[in-house]
Amino acid sequence: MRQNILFLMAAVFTGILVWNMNTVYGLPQQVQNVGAYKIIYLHVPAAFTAFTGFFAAMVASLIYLGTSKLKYDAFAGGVTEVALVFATANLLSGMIWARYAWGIWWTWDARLTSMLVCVLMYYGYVMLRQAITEPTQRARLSAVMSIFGMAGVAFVYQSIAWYRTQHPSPVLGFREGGGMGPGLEAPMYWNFLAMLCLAVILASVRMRQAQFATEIDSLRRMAHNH
Amino acid sequence: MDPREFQYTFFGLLIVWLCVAGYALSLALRERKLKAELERVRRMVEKN
Amino acid sequence: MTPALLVEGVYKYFGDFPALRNVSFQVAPGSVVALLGRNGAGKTTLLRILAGLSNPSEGSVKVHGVAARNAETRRKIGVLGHSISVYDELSAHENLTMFGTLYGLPDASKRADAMLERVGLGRVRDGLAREFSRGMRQRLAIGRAFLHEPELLLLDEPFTSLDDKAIAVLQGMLQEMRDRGRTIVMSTHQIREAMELSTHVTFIQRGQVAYDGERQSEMLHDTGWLYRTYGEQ
Amino acid sequence: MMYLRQILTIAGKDLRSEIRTKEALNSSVAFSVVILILFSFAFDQAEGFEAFLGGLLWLAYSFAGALVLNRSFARELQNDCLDALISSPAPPSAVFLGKALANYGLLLVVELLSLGVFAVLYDVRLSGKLPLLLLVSLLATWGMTVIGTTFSALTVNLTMRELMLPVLIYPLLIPVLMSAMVLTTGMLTDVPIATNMVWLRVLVAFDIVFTGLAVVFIDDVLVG
Repeated sequence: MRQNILFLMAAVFTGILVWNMNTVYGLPQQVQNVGAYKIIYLHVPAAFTAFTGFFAAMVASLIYLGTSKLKYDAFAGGVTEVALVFATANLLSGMIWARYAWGIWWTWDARLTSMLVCVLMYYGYVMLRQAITEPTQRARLSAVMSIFGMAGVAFVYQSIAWYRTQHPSPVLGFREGGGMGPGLEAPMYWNFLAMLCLAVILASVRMRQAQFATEIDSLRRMAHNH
Repeated sequence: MDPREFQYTFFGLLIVWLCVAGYALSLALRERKLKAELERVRRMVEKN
Repeated sequence: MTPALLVEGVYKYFGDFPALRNVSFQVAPGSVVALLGRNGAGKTTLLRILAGLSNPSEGSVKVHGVAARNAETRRKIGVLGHSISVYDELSAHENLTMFGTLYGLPDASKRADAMLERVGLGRVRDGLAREFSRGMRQRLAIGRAFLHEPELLLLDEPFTSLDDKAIAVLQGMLQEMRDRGRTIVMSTHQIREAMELSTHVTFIQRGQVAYDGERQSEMLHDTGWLYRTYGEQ
Repeated sequence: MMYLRQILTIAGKDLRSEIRTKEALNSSVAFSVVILILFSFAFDQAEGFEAFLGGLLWLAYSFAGALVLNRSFARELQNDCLDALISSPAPPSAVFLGKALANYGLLLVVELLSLGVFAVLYDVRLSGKLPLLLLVSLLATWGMTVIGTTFSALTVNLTMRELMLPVLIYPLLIPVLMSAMVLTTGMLTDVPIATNMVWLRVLVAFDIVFTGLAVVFIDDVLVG
């Protein structure tokens, strides 16, 4: 039953995303002489979703260390994995746009590099989780790793920004000097919202699987001990 | 519309969908594997 | 009188699996407790919690009225586990001096020398632990656990892998501890050796306390009696 | 006072056993020299080569450093010595800081030796630049040590320990290594330090933040 509700919700949010794409399709071809800019309608929401996820995972990890309740660990693990998917999507779509606009697949630009470092770091987190079999130990160690990771992301972002940047300067209106033009930003925020909901659903599916895995582990221990 | 621009936009957007779909697929596969495993371990415990 | 060890409602989960379920018992100062149970019953898990190596998921452990993870408490506890827990690359004397300093002993070096004499390693005090025979390493480990004269001694399967000389040393030291009114908790398979020393028995089955009380005379002669009387069928 | 003595005791015993075996030191120094030699094939020592020097040096340091850091908590695995340390009155943070201090010393020795090789192989004149280089090395190496020791503790019980550690620490070390590289290159090419002050600040901030985090969370890592 719960599973069906999840699937239904996933379908609804995917629908909203698709419908938004329809709106995006109707927008002008170029903005401020930048072509293929429509990629950012998924590119930027994916980045937002990823960072929201990494941040939420850190908060959940802190709560886990405070309460020792495994559900917070399952949340942190699931959300990080999903955020990693969106971070990867962000990187790949960004690369395609870079190929169009700059003629190169990759450039060592601040945000690109930070995102890449982020992906590598949280990939390490996922690897760490897979390497530990005992659920409580896994929860404890990966929670610490998640907190270190978030602090690391802050440092990496700031220092790479000082080092070099080539990224399109502030695009969105909430930053000084940004602003794409009337009616152009709203679909992006709607996409962000829909994508975030989709991420929550994916993460909750993953959390349910974490429960299965814990159950399997405890059954194994039971079989082993008696 | 410039066909090159259309192509890049198309693939740029598509890749995001592919990532999400790929992950959803891997989730579904893992779900099946876990359920089978759970069933197997449950039976093993019952036998003991 | 405050009990030497007070365990209240301790649960320990590994994931969903309860390794310990509502374990409660207390140990009066000066008693020697044999912690019995089958493999995987939770003896090692319990001892690790008592030693402060692991936190209980629920419940509390108090040593002379103070929490187990408190630094003062750990000063009073001596631990001897499965492994010897001494450094191979340090000499016997360096090993004991190092642990003595960690425990804040005022004259760690002298105490280390005295202890080495006591366990029969005085003549090889500057030999590296790596070069020692198995039995010598075990005696060094015993020396480490007793160095700071703990008020509560936790032993996990102490007799299992020791050679004769180490067993003699250990039994002598345990005897002395008991005479001085110190408390000892040991988990063991060697029921007969444990029974001779112990005053109390705590029997753990599937993470729960199945028997907790004084040693009864039946236990001394018939090793299976405890399992038959209090164990699950 | 007691706390400080415990830290020094643990650092002392780590250094002593390392000096007796020289396992980590030997392999680490040899590795760093090999890397420095390999780099000389990778880069043509022609004009503009100076721009790579700082990066080269710190890459060698960080690769060699991982070997030292890997051994740190792994040393405790033999005979389950970690249990004896944790059950002693020394708080986990003292155990951590003691081991970090020992690693710090070892890393600095490895760096010093590789620096000599580096200066000879690449004809780098260090006179007059040493104080600043020392400052940068001290700050950046402490950052490497804190992260490395924490993750050495984090991965100590894993079977894939040796493989996991580099994967986990290098992404986190990027700010440290980048700052150290910029500063070192700037120094070797006579850029005034005032232009690179921001990187010195990154190093100091990194050291403070991660030392704090490590001391706070090491209890959760070491005590199950």
